[in-house]
Amino acid sequence: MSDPATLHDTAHAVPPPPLTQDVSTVKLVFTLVFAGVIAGVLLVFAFHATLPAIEAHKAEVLRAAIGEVLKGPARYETLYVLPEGISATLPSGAREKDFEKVFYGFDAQDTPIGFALVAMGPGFQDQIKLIFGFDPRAGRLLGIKVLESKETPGLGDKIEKDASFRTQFEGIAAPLLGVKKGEKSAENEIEMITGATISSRAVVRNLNQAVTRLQPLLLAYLDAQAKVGTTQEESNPKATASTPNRVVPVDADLRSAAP
Amino acid sequence: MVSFLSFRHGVHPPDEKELTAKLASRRMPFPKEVVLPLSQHLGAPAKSIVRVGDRVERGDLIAEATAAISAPVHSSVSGVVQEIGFWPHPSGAQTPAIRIEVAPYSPQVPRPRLVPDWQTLETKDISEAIRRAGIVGLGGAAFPAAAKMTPPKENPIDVLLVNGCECEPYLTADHRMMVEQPARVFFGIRILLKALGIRRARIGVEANKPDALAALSAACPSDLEVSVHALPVKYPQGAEKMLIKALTDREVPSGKLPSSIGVLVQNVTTVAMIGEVFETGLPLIERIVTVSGRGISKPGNWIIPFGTKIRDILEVCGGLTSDAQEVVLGGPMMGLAQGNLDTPILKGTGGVLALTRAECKTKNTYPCIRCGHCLEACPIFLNPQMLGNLAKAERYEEMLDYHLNDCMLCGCCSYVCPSNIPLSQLFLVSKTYLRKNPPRKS
Amino acid sequence: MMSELVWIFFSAMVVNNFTLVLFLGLCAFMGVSSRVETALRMGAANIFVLVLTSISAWALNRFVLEAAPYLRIISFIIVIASLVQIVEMVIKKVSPTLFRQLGIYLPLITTNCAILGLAIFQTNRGYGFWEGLFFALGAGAGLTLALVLMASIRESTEFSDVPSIAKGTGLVLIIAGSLSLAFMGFAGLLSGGA
Amino acid sequence: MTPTPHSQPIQVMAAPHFKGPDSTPQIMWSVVASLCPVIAASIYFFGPSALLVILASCAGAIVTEWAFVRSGPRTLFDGSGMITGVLLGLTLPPGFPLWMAFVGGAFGIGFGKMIFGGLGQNIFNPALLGRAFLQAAFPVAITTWSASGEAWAGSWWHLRGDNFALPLMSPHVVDTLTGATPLGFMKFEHTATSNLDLLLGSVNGSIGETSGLVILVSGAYLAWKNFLNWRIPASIFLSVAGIASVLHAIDAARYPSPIFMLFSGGLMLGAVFMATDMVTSPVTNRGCWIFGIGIGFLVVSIRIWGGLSEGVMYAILLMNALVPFINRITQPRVFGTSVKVRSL
Amino acid sequence: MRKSTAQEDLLRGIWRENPVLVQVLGLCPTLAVTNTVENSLVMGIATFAVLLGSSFFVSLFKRFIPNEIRISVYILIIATFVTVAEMCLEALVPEVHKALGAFIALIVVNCIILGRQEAFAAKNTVWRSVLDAIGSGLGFILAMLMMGSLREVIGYGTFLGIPLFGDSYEPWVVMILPPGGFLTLGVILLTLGYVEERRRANRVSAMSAQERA
Repeated sequence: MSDPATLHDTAHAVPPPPLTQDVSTVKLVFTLVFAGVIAGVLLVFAFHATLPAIEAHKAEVLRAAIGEVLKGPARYETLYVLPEGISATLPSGAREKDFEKVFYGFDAQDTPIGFALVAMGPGFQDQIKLIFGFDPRAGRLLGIKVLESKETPGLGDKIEKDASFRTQFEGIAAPLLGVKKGEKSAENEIEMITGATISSRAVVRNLNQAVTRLQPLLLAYLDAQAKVGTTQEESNPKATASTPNRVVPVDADLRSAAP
Repeated sequence: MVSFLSFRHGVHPPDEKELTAKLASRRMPFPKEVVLPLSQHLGAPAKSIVRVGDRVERGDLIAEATAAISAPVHSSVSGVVQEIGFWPHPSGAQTPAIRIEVAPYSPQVPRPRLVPDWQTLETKDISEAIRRAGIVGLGGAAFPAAAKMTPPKENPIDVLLVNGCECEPYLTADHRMMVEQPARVFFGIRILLKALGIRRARIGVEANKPDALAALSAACPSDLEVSVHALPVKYPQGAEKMLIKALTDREVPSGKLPSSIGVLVQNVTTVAMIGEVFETGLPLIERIVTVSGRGISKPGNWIIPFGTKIRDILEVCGGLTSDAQEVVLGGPMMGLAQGNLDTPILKGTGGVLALTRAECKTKNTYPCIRCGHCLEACPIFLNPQMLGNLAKAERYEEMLDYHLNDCMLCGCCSYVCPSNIPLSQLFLVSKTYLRKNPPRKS
Repeated sequence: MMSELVWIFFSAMVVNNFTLVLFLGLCAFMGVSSRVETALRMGAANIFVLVLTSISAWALNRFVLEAAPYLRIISFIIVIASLVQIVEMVIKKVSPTLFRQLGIYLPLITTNCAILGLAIFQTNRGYGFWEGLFFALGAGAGLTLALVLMASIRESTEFSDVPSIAKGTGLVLIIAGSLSLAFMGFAGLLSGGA
Repeated sequence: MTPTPHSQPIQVMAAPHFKGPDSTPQIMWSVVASLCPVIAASIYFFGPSALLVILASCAGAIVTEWAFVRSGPRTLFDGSGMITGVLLGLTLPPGFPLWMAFVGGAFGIGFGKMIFGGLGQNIFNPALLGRAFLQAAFPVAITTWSASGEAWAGSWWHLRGDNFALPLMSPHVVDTLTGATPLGFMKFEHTATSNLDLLLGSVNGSIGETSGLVILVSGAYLAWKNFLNWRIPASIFLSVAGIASVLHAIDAARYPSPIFMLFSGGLMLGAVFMATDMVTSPVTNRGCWIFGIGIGFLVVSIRIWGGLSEGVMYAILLMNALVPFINRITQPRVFGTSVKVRSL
Repeated sequence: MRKSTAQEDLLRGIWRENPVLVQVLGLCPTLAVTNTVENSLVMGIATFAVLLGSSFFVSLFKRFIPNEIRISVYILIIATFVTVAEMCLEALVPEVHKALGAFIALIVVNCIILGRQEAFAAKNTVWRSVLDAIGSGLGFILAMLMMGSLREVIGYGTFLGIPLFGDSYEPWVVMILPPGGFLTLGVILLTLGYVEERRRANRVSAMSAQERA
C-alpha cells in the first residue's frame, strides 16, 4: 500500500494485456459512440420508468411537510420571492428553480392559515434545512419540521426527532430566544435540548433570520393581496379560490428555496 | 574573572576532581615490563625498527612513522625487547606491540641528547622536530601534533588556542601540569607561535581550577600576546569546537577542520611536552596520568611511562576497592572501559579510573519518551532522538542527512537520557558501519 | 456573502473534512500517506483537480444537466477523467519536473472519490460559481491537511514497536479514527456564536 | 601473552560511564506525585465522587496496560499508565458513571498507546484520546455537571451524580442538581463568573480543572525539575492571553477577559499536565513554542467561534497530530551549518 | 498459473479475498454509510447490482472493446448502471436514498467494481465473470453488514430499528459518528489479523510437534 505505483495496480488489478495490433481511430470512436448510445438509451428508459414514482414521492414529502407545519391546510399556493417582492407568477422567461419559494396555505373554508417558509443555515455539523409555518400578521410560528440535517445522531438530531422540542415552536411569536432547559420564563423562549445546545440554538437562529428576512415581504404581499382582493371580490369573488394549486417538483422547490 | 563566552547546551556531570586536584604529580616506580603498541595515535601505525633481544635505552626510537599522519614510538624504559607481537589495545582489539623487559637495576637515565635550538630553526624544521619527538595530542584524541601545524596556504592560522579545560570528571593531569610547570607551557606556546608565524595565543581553563589559572597568569611572559581565560564549568568545554566557540566565538563549519577558520588548538599538556622537546631534547615517553575514581584505594597524579600496564598502575595505587565495577582509560564521559588489566596506557591516556557500582549503576533501558533532553544537551545541536531511532532501525545512510558525521561522541545525549538509551554507542556503531560501507553517492 | 464563503471553506476543510468526516478520498489517504513529501504533492495535485472539477461541474450544471439530469453521474465522471488527462498533458508540456513529481498521482485522481464527491455535493447543495470554488479549495485544503498529518504520523510510527497484527491498515485506521475524534473539536465552527 | 584474570568481575560498558540523575520511571512517578495536590483539591471540592471517578479511570488504564504487556516488555510499573488514568479522571465530571470512566481509561491506553507499541511511541495523549472518545460516545453524561459551591445542597459525603450506574446503562440525572460550567455560562448564557472563584476552584466543572492555583504550583515544581518543558505552558498562556486581550479590547461585551479565558475550563490542567506530556509534544524547543501557540489559538477559536464551550482537549489532540510534522520542520540548526537538515 | 474452478471464482470474493476485509478496497462506502444496518444493506445491494451488471456487460463485450479505451468504456458502463441504480433506489426506497445521499453516485469510483472488471471480467467468460461478481458482491455485502450491525447495535442499541437492550441502554453515540467508522473497521481488521496470527501460530506449533514426533 505504500507505493503509489502498487496502489495504481491494485485499482486496476492487473497490467493491461500487451498491444497486439494498432486499432484504428475510427474503431475507437465508433466503440465509444456505440457504448454511449446504448448507455443513453438505457438511462432514458430508466429515467422515464422511475420518474413518476420519484416525482410523486417528492411531491408527497413536500405536501406532508407543508401539511405538518401549517396544521393540515386544505390546499396551498406556491409563491415566488422575486427581487421586487413576493408574487404568484414568474416573470416571463425566468426559470422557476432560480427563485426562492414560499407556500401559502388555506384551510377547508379557504381562509388563509399562513405561510410555509424554508429556512436554511449552518448547524453543528452541516447545513440544517427547516420548513416552518408562519403567520406574518401575528408574527407567530405555527409549527416547524426539519427537512435535512446531519446533526449528531442521538443528540443533535433530537431537533428532528424530539417532539417535545418541536412542539414548543407552535403558536409563539418571533423573535425567539433560546434558554436552558427548565428555565423558560417568557412566552417566546425555547428550551434547549440538554447536550445539544448548539443544534437547538442553530434552529432558533435560522428561524429568526428567515422571519426577519421574509416577514416584511410577506406583509407587503398580503397588503397587496388585500387590495386586489377587495377590488376583485366585487367582480370575481372566487378568483383566489379558483387559482389552481400548482404542484411543482419538490426537489427543485426545496433546493432553490434556500436563502 | 569567569568569561561568559561559552557554547550552548552541554551537561554538568559531577566533576569529582577534588580527589586528586591538590595532589602533586609523582614519578611512578618503573614496572617489570612495558608494552608499547605501535598504534598510539590517530593515523597509520608506526613500523617497528627493533628486533627481539635488542637492548634499548629510554627515549630510543623503536618504531618510526609511516605516513604524513602517523607518529614514531620511543622506548619509555631502558631494557630488552622481549617480543614483537599482538597485545590487547585499550580500544579492545589485539594490535601489534613491542614488549620490553625493564632492565633491573638500570638508572633509567636517557642518553644525552642534542637539544634543537628553536631560535634558529625554520618553521618546517620546528614541526619536523615535533614530529620526530612523537608528539601527539595528549587531550585524548592523539592526533599527531605536527600534522596540525602545516595548514593549507589559503587559510592562514591567526590564533593559537591552548586547551586547559580538562572538562572530563576526575581527570586532573592537565591541571597538575598547569600548576606545576606553567613556565614550560609558555615555552611551548612560544615555540608554536614562532613555528606558525603568529603572535596571539589564548589559554582556556575551566573556572574550577583557580590555582592553575593563578599559576598561568603569574607565569605569563610579558613579551607574548597570550591571555588566560577562565571558562564556565560545563562538559564538553574541552572539545575542540566548543573551545573555539568559547574563546573566539567562531564556529567550525560542519565537516571542516579548525584551520579553515584560522585556529589551531593544542592541549596544554601537548604544548608543555613540545616545550620539553626544545628544552631537553627528550621525545615523548611519559606523561602525567590521573589515577582516580571511587574504586581506587589511593588516588593520585603520577608520571607514568607509556606502555605501563593497568595492573601495575593499580598495584602502586593500592589496588581496587571491593565495590569497583569498571576500569576506564580516559575520562568517565568518553573513556574506554577495559576488560583486561594487562592493557597498557598510551600517549593519549590522561587517566586511569576505577568507577564503583554506585557511579555506573546499570539502569534499565526504557523506550524513548521523546523528552527532548538529548537535544538540549547536544553541543553540536544534533537531534540525537531522531538519530537514535534511525540507528536502531539500521537506516544508517539517512543518519548522514541528520549530520551524524558532526557527532563527536561526547556522550552528553547518553548522559541525560532518562530512558538510558545508549545513544552515543549507537552512533559509534553507525559511524563504524558507514566507514566500512560508504554510502553510494546519488 | 463573504462570511458564507468563509464558512463554506472552513466547513469543507475542517468541520466536514472530506477525508476524516465524509470518508472521501480514502484510497489516496491509505495508499499515498507514508511519506510527507508524497502526501504534499498528492495534496497539491488534488487541490488543482478539485478546483477545475468544481468549475466544470458548475458549467455542466448550468448549461447541460438541466435538460438531462439523468446524465449527471456519467457526464461528471467523463469530465473528470478527461480533465485529469488534459492536466496531465499540460503539465507534461509546461513543466516536466512537476510532471515527474505529480505524474504518478494524476491517474489515481480519476478514481479518487473526493473529486466526484465534490461535484455531486456541489450540485446537491446548489452552489454557485464562487461557492463551488471555495468549496473546492476548502475540500482540497482539508484533503491535504489530512494527508500530511497522516503521513507525518506514519513516518514517526515507523520507529515504533507496533504490534504485528496492527502493522499496516489496522494502525492507519486507528490513527484515522483518532484524527477524526480530534477533528470533532471543529464541529459547529463559525456557526456556534449567535 | 595470557593476561591473568582479575579477582573481581569487571564490567565493560560503552561510554559515557556516568549517567545523569533522571530516569523515565522517576519522571513518570514525579508527575503522578505532583498530581496528588490536584487530586486532593478535587476531592475537597467534589467529595467522594471525585476519588471514585479517578480510581475507575485508573483501573481502566492499568487493567488494559496489564492485558497488553503480559507478553511484552514490562512497562507496567513505569507509572505512565497511572498518569493516563489520573489525568483522564481529572477531566471527567464528578457525577460521571464509573463504568464509563473505566471504558475511557481502557480506550485511551488500548487505542491511544498500546496499539502504537506502548510507552513513548504514541502520537496522541492517551488520557485525552480516552476523554475524546467518551465525549463522542456519551455526550450527555460527560456534559452533565453537578452543581458545586453554594448551589450544592447535599453534604460533602453525597455522591455528585449517578456514579454507580450499571454498566452499559444510562445514568439517572436529576436536573435540579446540575449546573453549567463557567464557560457554558459565558457561551450560552452570557454571564460571567467571579475571577476569585475561578482561581480557587469553587465552580462547576471537571474534577481536576477547577483549581488553577494548585495546578500552577504543581506545574512549577515539575518545570523546576525539568520534567516538563516550561515553554509549552508559557506559550499556551501567552497566546491565549494575547488573543483574548485583543478580542476583549475590540468588544468587551462579546468576548470574555483574558483572565477568564486562562482560568476557566481545563486550560490550566491541559496546559500544565497534558500538553506537556513529553511523548506527545515536540522534541525541539522551537517546536514547543509552535505547539503551544497552536494550542492557544485553537482553544480560543473553539471557545469563541466553535460549537463547543470548551476546546482544550481538542486543541491539544489536534496539535498532537501535528507534532511529527512540527518535529520535522523544526530540526535544530546543526553547529557549523547554516542550512537546515532537510527541507520539504 | 493454475486455472481456477467455477466454485473458486464464486467463493473467493466472499471471504478469502474479501474486497473490503482482505484487499481493503472500497473503503469510502464501507465507512460512510454503515451507521445503520438498513443503509449498509441497501448500499451493499446497490453495489452488488452494479458490479453484477458491469461484469456481465464487460465480459460480454470484451472482444469489441479496444484496449486503449477500455477504462473509459468500463467507467461508462459502470456509470450507467449506477445512474440506473440511483433512480431505482429513489423510486423504491426514497428514505434510504436520502440517507445515502451522494454516496450512491460514488459507487462509480468504488475501486472494487473497476478492479473486478480489469482483473477478471475483461479476461473471462460471461458465466465466470458473473460468478466472480456475485462472489465479490456478496463479500462486499458481508463486510457492509458486519460494519452496519456492529455500529447500529452498539451505537443505537437497535438492529434494523428494533431495540435490543431496553430503554435504559446507553447508546455509544461515537459508533455512528465518523470516528466510529474508522475505529470499527480498524477493530474488525485487528481482530481478523489476530485470529489469523493465532491460527498460523497453532499451525506452526502443530507442524513442529509433528516433526518432533
